[in-house]
This record gives sequence, C-alpha cells and structure tokens, in this order.
Amino acid sequence: MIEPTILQYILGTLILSTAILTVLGKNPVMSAMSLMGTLFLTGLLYFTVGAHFVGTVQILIYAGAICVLLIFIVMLLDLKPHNVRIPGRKPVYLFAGGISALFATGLVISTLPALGTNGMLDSGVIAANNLVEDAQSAKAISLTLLSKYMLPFQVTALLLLAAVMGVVVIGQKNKLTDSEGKGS
Amino acid sequence: MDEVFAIQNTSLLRWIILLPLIGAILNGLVIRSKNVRLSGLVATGFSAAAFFICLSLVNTYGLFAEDFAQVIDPWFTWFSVGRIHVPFHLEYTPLTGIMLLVVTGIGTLIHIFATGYMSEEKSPFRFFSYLNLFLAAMLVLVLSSNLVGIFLGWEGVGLCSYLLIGYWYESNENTAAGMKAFVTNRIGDLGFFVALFLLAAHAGTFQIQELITIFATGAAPIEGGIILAILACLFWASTGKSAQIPLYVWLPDAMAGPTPVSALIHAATMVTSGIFVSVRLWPLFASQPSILEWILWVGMATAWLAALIALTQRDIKKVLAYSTVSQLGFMFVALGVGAPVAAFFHVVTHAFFKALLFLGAGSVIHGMHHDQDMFNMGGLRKKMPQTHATFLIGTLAIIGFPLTAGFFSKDMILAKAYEHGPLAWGLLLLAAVLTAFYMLRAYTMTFWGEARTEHAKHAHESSLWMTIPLMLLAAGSLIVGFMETPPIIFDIHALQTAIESSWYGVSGEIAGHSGHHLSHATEWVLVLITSVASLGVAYYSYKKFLTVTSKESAKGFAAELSQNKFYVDEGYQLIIMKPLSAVASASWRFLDVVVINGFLHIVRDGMRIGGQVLSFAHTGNVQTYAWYLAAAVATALVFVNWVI
Amino acid sequence: MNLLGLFLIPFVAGLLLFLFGKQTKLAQWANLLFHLFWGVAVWQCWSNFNAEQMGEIYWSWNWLPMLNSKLDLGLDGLSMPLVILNYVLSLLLAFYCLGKEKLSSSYLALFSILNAASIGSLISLDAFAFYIFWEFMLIPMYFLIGKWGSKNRVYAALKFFAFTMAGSLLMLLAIIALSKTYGTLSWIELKNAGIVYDGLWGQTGLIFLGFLIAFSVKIPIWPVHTWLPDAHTEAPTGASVILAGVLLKLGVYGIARWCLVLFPEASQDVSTVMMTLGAIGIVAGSFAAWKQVDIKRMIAYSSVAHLGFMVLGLFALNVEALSGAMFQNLAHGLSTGALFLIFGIIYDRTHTRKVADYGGLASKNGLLASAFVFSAMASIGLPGLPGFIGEFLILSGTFFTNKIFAFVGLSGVLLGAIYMLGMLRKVVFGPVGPAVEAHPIVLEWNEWVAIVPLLLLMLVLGMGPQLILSKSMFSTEWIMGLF
Amino acid sequence: MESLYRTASNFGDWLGAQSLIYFPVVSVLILAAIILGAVPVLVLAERRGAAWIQRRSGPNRVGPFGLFQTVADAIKLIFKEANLPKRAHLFLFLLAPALAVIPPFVALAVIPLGGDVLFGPNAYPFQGVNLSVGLLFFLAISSLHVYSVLTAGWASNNKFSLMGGLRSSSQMISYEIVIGMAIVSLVITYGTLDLREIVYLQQSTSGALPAWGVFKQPVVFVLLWICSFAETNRLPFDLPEGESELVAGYHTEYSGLTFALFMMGEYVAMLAASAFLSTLFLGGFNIPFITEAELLKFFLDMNIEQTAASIMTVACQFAALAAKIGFFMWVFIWVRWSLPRFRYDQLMSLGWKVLLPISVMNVIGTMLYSYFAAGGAA
Amino acid sequence: MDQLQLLTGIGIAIFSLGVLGFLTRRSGIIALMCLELMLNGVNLCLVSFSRQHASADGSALVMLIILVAAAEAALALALFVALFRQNGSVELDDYRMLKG
Repeated sequence: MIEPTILQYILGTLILSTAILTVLGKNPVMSAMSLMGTLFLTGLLYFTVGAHFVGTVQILIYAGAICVLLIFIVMLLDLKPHNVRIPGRKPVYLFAGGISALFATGLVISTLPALGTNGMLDSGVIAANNLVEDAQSAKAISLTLLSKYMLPFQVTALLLLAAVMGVVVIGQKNKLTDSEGKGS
Repeated sequence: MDEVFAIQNTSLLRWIILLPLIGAILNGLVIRSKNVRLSGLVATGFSAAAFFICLSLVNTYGLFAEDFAQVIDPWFTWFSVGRIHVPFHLEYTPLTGIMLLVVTGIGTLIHIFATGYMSEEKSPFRFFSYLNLFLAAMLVLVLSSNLVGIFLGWEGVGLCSYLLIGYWYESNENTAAGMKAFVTNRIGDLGFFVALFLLAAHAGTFQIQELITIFATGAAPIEGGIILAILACLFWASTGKSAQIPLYVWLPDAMAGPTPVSALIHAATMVTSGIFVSVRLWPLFASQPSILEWILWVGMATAWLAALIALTQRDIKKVLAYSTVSQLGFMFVALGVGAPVAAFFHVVTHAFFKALLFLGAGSVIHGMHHDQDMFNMGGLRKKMPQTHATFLIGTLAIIGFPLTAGFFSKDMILAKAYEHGPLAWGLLLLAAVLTAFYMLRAYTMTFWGEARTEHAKHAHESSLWMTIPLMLLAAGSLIVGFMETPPIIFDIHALQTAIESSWYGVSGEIAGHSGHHLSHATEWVLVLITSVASLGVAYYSYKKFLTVTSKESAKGFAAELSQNKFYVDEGYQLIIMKPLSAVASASWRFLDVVVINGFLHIVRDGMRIGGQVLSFAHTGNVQTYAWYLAAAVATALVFVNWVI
Repeated sequence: MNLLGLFLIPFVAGLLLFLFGKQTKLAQWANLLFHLFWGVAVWQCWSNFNAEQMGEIYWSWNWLPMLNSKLDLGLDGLSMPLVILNYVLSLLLAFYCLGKEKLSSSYLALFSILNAASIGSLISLDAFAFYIFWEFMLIPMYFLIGKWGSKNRVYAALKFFAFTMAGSLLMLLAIIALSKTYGTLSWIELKNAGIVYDGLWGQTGLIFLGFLIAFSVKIPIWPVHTWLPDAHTEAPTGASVILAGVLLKLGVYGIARWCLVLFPEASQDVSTVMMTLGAIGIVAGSFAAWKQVDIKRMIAYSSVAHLGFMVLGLFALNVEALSGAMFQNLAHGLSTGALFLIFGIIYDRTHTRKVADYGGLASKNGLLASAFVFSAMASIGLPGLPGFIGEFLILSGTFFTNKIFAFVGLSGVLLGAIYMLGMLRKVVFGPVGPAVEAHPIVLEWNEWVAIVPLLLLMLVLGMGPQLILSKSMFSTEWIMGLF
Repeated sequence: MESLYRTASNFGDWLGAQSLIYFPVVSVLILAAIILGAVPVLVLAERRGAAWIQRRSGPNRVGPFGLFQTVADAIKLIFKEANLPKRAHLFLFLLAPALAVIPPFVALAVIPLGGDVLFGPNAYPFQGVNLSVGLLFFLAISSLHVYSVLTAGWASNNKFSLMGGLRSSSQMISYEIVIGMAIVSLVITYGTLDLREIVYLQQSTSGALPAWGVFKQPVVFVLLWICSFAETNRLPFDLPEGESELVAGYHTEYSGLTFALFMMGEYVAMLAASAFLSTLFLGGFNIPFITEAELLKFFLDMNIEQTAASIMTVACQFAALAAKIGFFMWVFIWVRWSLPRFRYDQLMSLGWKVLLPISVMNVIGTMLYSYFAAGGAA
Repeated sequence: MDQLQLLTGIGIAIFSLGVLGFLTRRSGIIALMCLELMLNGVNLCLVSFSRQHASADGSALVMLIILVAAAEAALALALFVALFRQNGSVELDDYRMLKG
C-alpha cells in the first residue's frame, strides 16, 4: 500500500482539468492544446510511478507527434469557434453525461477494489520499487514486446505501413497533408 | 439333381454369345465401313460361326437324345449379395439346342439377305452391328441358366429391336415406333421384375434347374400362390415380348424397321422368346393349371383380334405383322391347352415360314422401290419368279397346306385344343380359316392380276443375295414339319422327346389332367376339316382378290373397324398416356414450381422486407452507432456490476 | 495407406493452381499432372485396401481437443468406391478441360479444392472433421456455379448455398449436442458409446434428425430437392458432373455412415417415412423429368428420381438394399456424369439447352450419339449396365421389407424409360434440329478421352459388379448387423 | 556540503518525486546559472563572429571589445513594452514564449555534465537528472519545442506568423523522423538509453583514438548535426522566420521580453543540441585519453582530500564538455553566416529523400553489423 | 487510497470524459481528440495494472496502443482534410453516406 504523493494529486487534478477543457472547450485549438496538456501530464504521471520508458514514449509520440498533427490540421483547416457546432439539445448532454457517469462508476466499482490490495506492493516499498523499476524498464518492456507480443507487434508494424500508404493515397492532392501523413 | 444328371462343363457355350458380340463391336466401332458387302460379310461370318458352333454342340451332346446329360458353362458370378446370388452360367439343353439352331441358322440367312437388301444404305455397318448385337442378346436369352440372365437377354433384345426399328431415325414415325416398342416391353418387363423379386424373396434362387426340380415337384415348402403369382408375372412379361393382348400394339408399328429386322426379330426369334421361356419353365406352369386357362383365352383373343385386323390391311408388312401376332396367339393357345410341344413346334415352323414370308415381302418391297401398299402391286409373279415361288410356299405353309411345316404344327395345336375342348377347337379353327383368307388375299393382290402402278410394271427380281436365303428358307418350311408328326402320318416324336428330356426329368404332365389320346379316326376327321376349310376359304379369297383395283378400300362398319385396328392405339392413348402425361405435368408444375419454390420465394421475400424494415436504424451518422455501442457497453457494465 | 495425401494433394494443388493466373493452358496441363500424383495416392489406397474392416483409423491427429474432435482418417467399404468414383470423374474432367479457354486456372483450382473437400468428408471418421469438409465443399461449388454458370447462375448458386447451409446448420447443432453429451466425436467411439435412444423427439432422436435433414437436403430427398435442377442447369459442365457424381452421393454416404450406424433404432422409426419420401421422389422426379424442355434440367430431375431409389435402398434396412444403394451411387455417378459430360460437350458447341433446338444428332456425329444413347440406357437401368444392378438390388431389398414401395419404384423404372427415350428421340434421333444444323459437332481427342473410359467403366461394372460389391460387402453386412 | 545534498534529496522525496527528479539542487542551480550566463556571451559571440566573417568590426563600443553590448540589449528589451496584437488569443500568445524556453532547459537536465562527486561512501553524479531513458527523454522534450512556434504563429493572428508556424511544425516533424532513425542505430551501437552510461562507454581509448561515438557512427553524427540545425530553426533551415519572405515568421508580433524569451529559447536550444551532440559523439565530459579514475588519482596523489579532488575532477570534465559545446556553438554561428537558406521544397526533399533513406540504410547496416559482430547470435 | 487506485481512477475519469465528448461533440476533429482521450485513459489504467502485477505486459500493450493511436490519428486526419477539401466541413452530421 503506497499512499499517493502530492505530486501525483497535483498532476491528477491538472490532467482532469485539461481533459475537461478538451471535451468542453469551444475553441478547437484550445481543445487540442489542452489535449496535448493531458497527454504530456499523463506522461509525467507515468514517471511518478517509475514507468520512465512508457512516459517518454507517451510524450514523444502523443505529445510530440500526434498532437502536433492535430493542432496542425486544426490550424490548416482554420476551424474557428463559430463553425464548430455545439449541440444545443440538453437531453443529449444529459444522456451522454448519464452514460459516461455510468461508465465511470461501473468501471470504478469493478476495478478499484481489486487494486493495490494484493501482496505485490505490500512487501516492502523499496523492494517493490526495484521490482517495479525492473518491470517497467525499457529492456523488460522490449523483451515482452518482442517475445510474448511478437505477433501483435508485427501486425502493428503492418498496420502502420498500411496507414502510411492510406494517408499518402488519401492526401495525394495536397502536398502538406501528404508529408504530414508520412510524418505520423 | 446331380445324381440323376451327369453334369458336363464346357467353355464352348460362351463363344456362341461372344462371336456375334465381337462381330457387333468390329462392325460398329472398329471397321465402320460404308461398304455394305464388307460389313454384311463380317456380320454374316460371325453369326455363321456361331451357327456352326451350335451345330457342333448339337452333334456332340445330341438333340433328340433320350438320356440327356446336362451341359453347363460356368462362366462367372455376375453378382451375389445377401439372399441374391446370380451366377452367370450358360446351359445347353435339347430345347436350347433347337432354339439355338433356329436363331443362328435363320439369323445367318437373314444376314445374307440383308447384305443384298440394304445395298443402298449410307451406314450399313450400324445395321449389321445392331443385328449381331441382337443375335448376341438373343443367344444370352436362350442360353442363360437362370432367369436374371434371361432377363439380361430379354431386355437386350428389346434394346436391339428399339435400335433397329428406329434404324432410319430421320423420320419421327420410326423413332416413335421404336420408343413405343421399348416402353411397351418395359411395361411387360415390370412383370418380369416382380417375378424375380418374388423368386428372390421366396425361392432364394433364379436357377431354372433348381426351380423346376424343387418347386414343380413340390419338394420345397412354398405355397402355390407364390408360384402362381410368379407365373402370372412371367406371362405378363411374355404378353409384352410376344405381343399378346393387351401389349401387342407395338409389334405392327415395329414394321417401321427394315424388313430383314421384321423377319428376324419380329417374326422368327425375339417375339417367340415368351413362348420359349414358358416352355423352358413348363413344369412350373404344369403345376399351376389355373394360369393355363388365362393363357389359353388371352392367346385365343389375340389370335382372333390380330386375324380380324389383318383382313383389311393395305400394307403387306402390316398383314404379315398381324398374322405374326395371330400365330403367336396360336402358340399361347397351345400352351394354354397344355401342349408345350405343340407350341414350341409352331415356334420353330413359324420361324421358318414367317421369316420366309417377310423376306419375300422384303424382296417384293425392294423390287417395288419401297412401296409397301399391296393395292399398288399386282402381277409380280412374272417379274420376280423366285420370290413368287418362295412366297407361295410360305403362304401354303402358314395356311397349313397338307405336308408343309405349318400343316403339322397347326394341326397338332388344333388336335390338342380339341382334346381340351370343342369350344377352343372351334374358335381356333375359325382363326386358322381367317389366316388362310388374309394370307391368300395378300398373296393374290401381290403376285396375280395386273400391275397396278408404274413401280409394279418395272419391278425386277432381286439379286442372289436375297433369293438364295429365300430358297433355303422355303426348303426349310417344307421339311421342318417332319420332326414331329401326328400318329396318323409317319408318327414321328423327335421334338417331344427333345423337349421333355430338357425338363431335368420332371414330367410336363399337367396336374390332374387326364392325358387321354385321340383315336386315329378323330384325328383324321380333324385334319380333313381343317384342310378343307382352309383351302376352301383360300380359294375363295384368291378368286375374290384376283381382280382388285388400287382405288378399292374397305367398306362397311366392320371393315372400317378392322382397318383402323379397332382403335386400340387410340384407346390406349386416351385412357392411359394422356391422363398419365397430364398427371405428370400437374405434379411438376404444381408441386415443384408452385408449392415448394413458391414457399421458398415467400421466405426469401419476407427476409428481404424485414431487412429493409430494420435498416432504418442505420442513420449513417457515426455518433448514432457510437450511441448504440455505448448503450450496449453500459448495459453490460450494469449487468456485470449490479445484476450478477 | 497414405490417407493424408488423398485430400492434401488436391488441396495443395488447388492452392498452387491459383498461382497460374492467366496461363490457362499451362494450368490445365498442370492440373492433369496433379491428378497424376493424386492418382498415385488413390492407387495406393486401392491396392492395399482392407475390405474386412469397418471404421479402422489409419491416421489421427488430435487437432481440436477442446471440441473433443480428432482428425481421424479411415477408409472402408462405404467410402472406398466413392473415393474411386470421385477420382475417376475428376481425372476425366481434367482431360475434358484441356484447351477450354473459359476454364481458367482459378476454375481448376476451385475444382481441385472441391475434390479435396469431398474426399476429406469421405475419409474423415470424426463428426467435426466431417462437418468441416462437408461445409468446405459449398464454397468452391458456390463460386463454380456462380461464376462459370450460365444465365441464371446467381439465383441457382444462392439457392444451392441456402438449401445446403440450412441443412448443415442443423447437423452442426447435432454435432455440438453429440460432443457435449458423449464427450467424443469420433465415429467409432460414438458407436461404442452406447447411444441410448429415447424416442424420435428425445435428445438422441433430435440429433439424429439433425443429421438426417442435412443429408436429405444434400441427396436431395423429395420436398427439398428443388435446388438441384437449378444448380445442375446453371452449373458449368464439370460442376454438374461432380455435383451429380460425388456431392449428391455424399448425402447417401452420410446417411449410411452417420445415421444408420449411430442411430439404428431411430432409423427404423423413420424408415417408413423416408421410404415414402423416396418413393414420392422417384415418381415426382420422373414426372418432372418427363415434362422438361431443358435437357440439363431433365437430367437433373432424373437424378432426383434415381436418388429416390437410393433413399429406398438406405431405409429398406437390409443388406441387399443397402449394397444396392451403395452400388447405385456408383452407377448413377457414372451414367449421369456421362450424360452431363456428353451433353456439356455438345452444349459447348451449340450453346442451347432447349430440347426443341436439337434433333438428329446421330446423323451429325454417330459415335457421340451412340455414347449418349449408351449413357441413357445405363441411366434407365438396362441389364448389363450398372444401373440395373443397383436398381435390382435396391428394389428386391425393398420388396423384402415392403412390397408397395417396390411397386412404386418399379413405376420409376418404367417412367425412366419413357422420359429418357423421349429425350433421346427428340435430341439424338429425328430430323436434324437447328442448333445441330448450325454448329459442327466434332470432338477433340481429349473429349473422347474424357468420355470413353466412363462408358467402359459402366460396361465393366455392369457385367462385373462384384468388383465393387465384394469391396463394400463387409461394410454393408456390418451395418445391417446393427439392426 | 553533503548535508545540503541530503536536505535537497529529502525535499525531493517529500515532493513525492522518487525518480522523476532525484534532486541534486546544486548541479541544477549551477547548470541554470551557466546557461543564463552563457546566452549573452553567445549572442555577442554570434554578432562578433558575423562581423569577423563579414570583415567588419561588430559591436565594440560598450565595454572592452563591446563585452557589455548584450547586457545593454537585455536591459533595453526588459524595459521595452511588449505589445499585444488585437484579436490575438491572449493565453496562447503568452504561453508560446514560455514553451520556447522551458523545453530546452528540461532537456538539458538529462545531459551528464561530469563525473561523480564523492562524499565518503556516497557518490552524487554531477547531472540534472540521471534518467535510465535519458536519450529518449531528450528527444521527447526537444520535440515539444515545436509547440512554441505553432502556438506563437497561430495565436498572433497574423498570416505570416501562421505560415511560419505551419512551416516550422512540418519541418520539425519531418526532421524528427530522421533523428529518430539515426538514434535507433546509435542505440543499437551503445546498447543503452542512459546518457551517463553512454558517456562512460566513450571513456576508454581504442587505438590512437578515443572511443568516441563519432568514430563508431560517423553517418549518424553527420545526420544528427544537420538535423540539429533544422530543429533549432537555424540557418540554413530558418524558414519559419525567413526575414525576406515572412517578415520574421512566427515571432513577427513579439517584442520586448516575449521576444527576448524567444531569442533565449533559440540559444538554449542550440546549447542543448550542442550538448547532446557532444555527449553522444564526442565523449561528453570525458577528457580524451584520460579516464575519470586516472584524473581522480592524479588529484588524490596531490594529497587533496577526496571530496575536493572529486569536485576538481568534475570541474575538469565539465570544462572539457564546455569546450566541445563551444565548438558546436561556433559551427552554428559559422554556418549561419556562410550558407544561404533552403527553399521550402528543397528542405522537404532533403529531409525525406536524402536524409531519411540514408538513416534507414544506416540502421539496417548497423543491425547487420551488430548481428554478425555478435557472431550471428541474436 | 493506493497510488494505483488514484491512477486507475484518473484513467477511468479520462475515459468517461472521452465517451462524453465523443457522444456529444459534433466536430469530427474534436471527436477524434476525445477518442485519443479514451485511449489515454485506457493506457493509464494499463500502466497502473502492469505496475500492480510488476510485469511489463501492461506497458507493452500501452506501446501497441500508442502505435495504433498514431496510425489511427494520421489516417483520420488525412480523411478529415480530404473531406474538408471536398465540401468544406468536418461536422459528423454532414456525412451520412453509410446510411443503410
């Protein structure tokens, strides 16, 4: 049982607020920026639990590439707040809120109690930390990825290739999107 | 019954069958020569070879031997499953021997004749290979030692007759006639099938020898009803193959085939196979007298009906055809009165003189450039003397002119009929008289009087290919009668011994039948009555038809009726074929198309409509689908967390 | 006895044939070559085939433990003749295909895979494996009909697929139930598992019905037969031949192998009903065939009638009838196959199926005409040709159990003569028809090579049926021993 | 002094950043001070260098050799008004300069500046943070640099700025691909992502040469060098701010302190890049031909007590690193005043059609090499 | 409360927010962002699970997810650009070509 640290609380609040901004923000650019914030902060959160590699990759790809793309496109299409429609219909919001609330509660109920309680981490913080460090190290992850998840790994590679080709085909007209497509 | 009969094995018998078969294959598949002489000679060669083998057999194993040794050719096992065991064995008995000689001998002669007759054929090889094939099948029928084997030949000859009737396939009539022949025979064969089933079910064997030795003598526990049923079925089959009422209708139409075919298949050999089989199985028939009555009266009716129709036919071949039917009726009458010997005797003699008549007619038709209407002939006796002479002999033989073949056989039948009862005798006598009438009519109209058409004027005698067989057959129809003669003349009984010795020692005496013999006086009386009546009527009809014009045709209701064959074909069409065909199309159009497919299409359309109805849920908007998804997952969550 | 090769060779061959792409000619010769290899395997199986056993497993692979399914391969008197038949037909078709531009490499490939599937379902002694192969047959067939068929092909293909699928889904349910109940799907184990019969509407009964219906659709038995005429009519020649020659037979085989053996009591219960259906099939099929104006359709309906005979034979439940049915499988496969093949060859030249367009074939090509007549005669069961043996055994067997059905069957014999000869009369004989007039009907060597062996085989089987009967005798008696 | 370290790390623990920032405050403070001090020097160096290259005497009035020129500029900038354009997105407009400065700082935090400082048994590495994935971390952080440009371009609501922003974003992303590929082959060679380890790997001497990365992966060295120009928007890749085309690109609207922040950000980025390059290829803080141990022993032999000796060692090493950084900085300046600017399509085609293939080829080559060097075993 | 519980909670919250956004926002690009949010939430949970069991599986899965997300984002954006070029809008309501 490791109590969460202040830093983690801070990060959590930031993450949630940026996420809310993303969802509810009027201005697409702001949403995109705050999405970037969410992702970046999530990366930091990974750091706080010792998952350096994952955190780095998260920042590198999510914050560094995907969000740039998003923002880039938003800017390219020049989506102004006034041409981003927000549904005026209350019930939609109500329903959606209800459903997502349902998700939240349901998932929380079904997962949280199981977490943190089992012995892995209660047996001495340090040992657990080392253990976790090892488990989260780039080496361990790569080994898992290349041994246990070999097939998914390869398939994902193929998927990326396909995506590149698809994007090239789709964006052929416009040089910019073309290069962006490859850029991802 | 081995202790009674010493069984001799020989592999000679199979060659009798194989030789014509080889001939057929050679002609039909290998040589395929357009040259009629070549293919004719090949075919003739093979059938002649078969004939000589038969001769050698006959003089090896004897024909009229008192103590006859059974000869078997155990060839191979055809098929054998559970209760059904069918060996393909061939068997030689004196009866078989005689039939073999008749088939191969007359067959060979007809081959020779055909070589001349078919001279202007495009593809003679086909004809000759069919002929040889027919011989093979017929010989299987004759030689086989069990009923399934006989059935093989039985249907085989049916096939060949089908092919040969439809030989000139360009015209629809011929093919229709062929099909009619085949189907009618099939109807008969259903009886044969059932007989075989009954045998398989109750006797467990198809071997004729076993059947006779076990069941005719009542050695095996089998109730008479079954045997009766079997015999009835076999008789039904015979009415098909041997053209008796009600299935005789195919035979006259079968005249559509080339004349040699009519001579060989539809007069001499195939059509008599029904009688042949009955004679082979005679002890069985004898053990069931009740079936004989049926045979008698069916035969009688056929003899009459055919004779009556023959009276007014214009087509010479039709006349001969109906006379054949009527003669077959005679033979069945003979069976019916319990005289297998007489029946088979008539088979043999009839084979000769009817083949002779047909070939003569063929020669005439050939001379007349294939005009078959007698009203267009006349005065041919000058033009084609040999044909005329031989035809005359044939006519005399068939009307029973004393000391010809027909005289002896028919007289024997009449005598036996008289033994059976005056009524049968009287009717049969009248039928014989009718025979004399229409045969003389045909003869006179063809050969006497004036030539009534150009064809007739320029008719010419046929080549030796055709006349020589005629002469031989004429000789045959003069002499074959002497192998079985009444006690009052020469008193020869060769045929009787031959036949009775081929029943494996079982007597052919009819159960509870007093075998009393006629006194010589009665015999004389009968003979005289018969001859006088026939000859008288013959002379009358000769006079009547001496001066006939080509325009003349039948007058009066009876004549109409007879000329139109009593509308039997039309009746069959109306009563059987039309309703059947209607039912057929109804069953297809209604059951398959309307009911089943209709149901299916209803189901299909229902599904289609349902799909269209349900497709409104697809708004095409991503978020709608997202909503569905979310709702589903939410329900799942609720279920997981709060329900279970 | 290398049973694996028996269906792997054609399967691999099929996959390879796909690679030939546009090189049709090459593919056709390659196909022939593959048949050569396959022939070696078949010959091996035939030469050291042991007729004195039933359900002996020669090769097994525990492929799906979680489904209690093992890939058991075995060959016995039930399957052997059909394997041979399948090979022979396929080989002759391989000859037939030569030089036909339309029959591209993918056609041959699908064909080869079809063969693999049918052989597989013949030699697999495990319900699930059987089902897999059974279903796998549909796919190539569907494409063969749907792509290479004639005008109305899509409808036909869909109908064929829907019917057979509907049937086999029931079989799948039955198989699942078996696996759940008895924990095994191996044929021999199931047979020894002592399946208790609790009435036709009990569990076992329903399982039985599942199998039965699936096979009945495939055979097809009377009420569910309407897919057959369409499929046959629209299918390309080769597909028709294999359909008539092998696929339908698998229905009969399936009933003998799975229904009769595993559920004897149930079979007894339904025997009367099935025989009635079979008899109806004979009569209705013959009637329908009589009234067709489309030659292939007429042959198809004649198949319906003949398969009615086989149903009679299956459910007469005695040795004669059963071996008769098994033999009739072969006979019908050869004769109808020959009919379809010959007519297909004619159709390749005339491109019409209407009877009215034909006539006088004999004067155009005598040999072909005689081959046609020969096959027709075999199909109407002329003695001396295999059809007779089959029908005779079946009907006599039926006669032993129930005379009425035997008589109805006999009417089928008669009607067969009527419609077949009627067709011959209009197509082969008579004055020369327009279609025959318009096109030269001269056969390539390879087409002769395809036809002649069929005719010879018919002759051989007609006079020497013991060749096959002796092979299947043990099996049929073994099965009937269960009753 | 050690207690200082102690408190610092305890503070870090209290903050709950066990492994995020293992907190050697001193080194960080020193680092920050150095950087902040270095920037004006660099600016001056740039201007003098430019002058020297252009055969003119640059700023030489304020102080000796104009040493205080930049200070003066700084003061001017600080007191100048930072004007905010109308209808600009205020938040982002102000966020952009911050984003320009922060990432390079953070990136520099993972660069090892020197060996360990020893206090008795404990050794404290002279480095901002010792991350196990420092290499990747550096990339990740430096890839964030693009946001400043983007947001600046968009927020200042000016078409030139937007143009500059878009350009720079696409340019950066494209060149990051190349960098990533190059890094992959480098990682294969070194077999670790830990920069400190990498440095120590280059400590030894192979033959006549120090075991520097530049000798192991010359291609990667060149690639990364070129890319570092692109990443820092320096000539010849300074299209985002092509004065002649888009007035000043993304920072057209900026003035005063905000502009100063951009300037500073650029120079810090250059520093970071140089440090990165020198760490990876020029043996980082290693002094050629002398290992840390030798150096330490040398000082100890002059019987200086341990901590001081270690500190002196670290100082020497840091000097070595500074020298290398200086070299790179000078090359930056040199290139800027020597080469013309690329055209945009040339830039792209260079990135995609030349550098990327080369780097991929290099990766493959490296793989094969390492595979067979390891004797075919994986 | 445990660290991991906090992390997982945050992940779940992000996920739910993503759901909310995806269901309500009409702009395609923002919907895409919400998608990314959901993925991110899942990642967070996975990381905490993988830490919980001290095994690298979770993180490995995160890697894969990130890769897929990258591909997906690239494709989606390219599509949006194409759509926008065709008929100047990325509003989801304007595209109902999938209507059955």
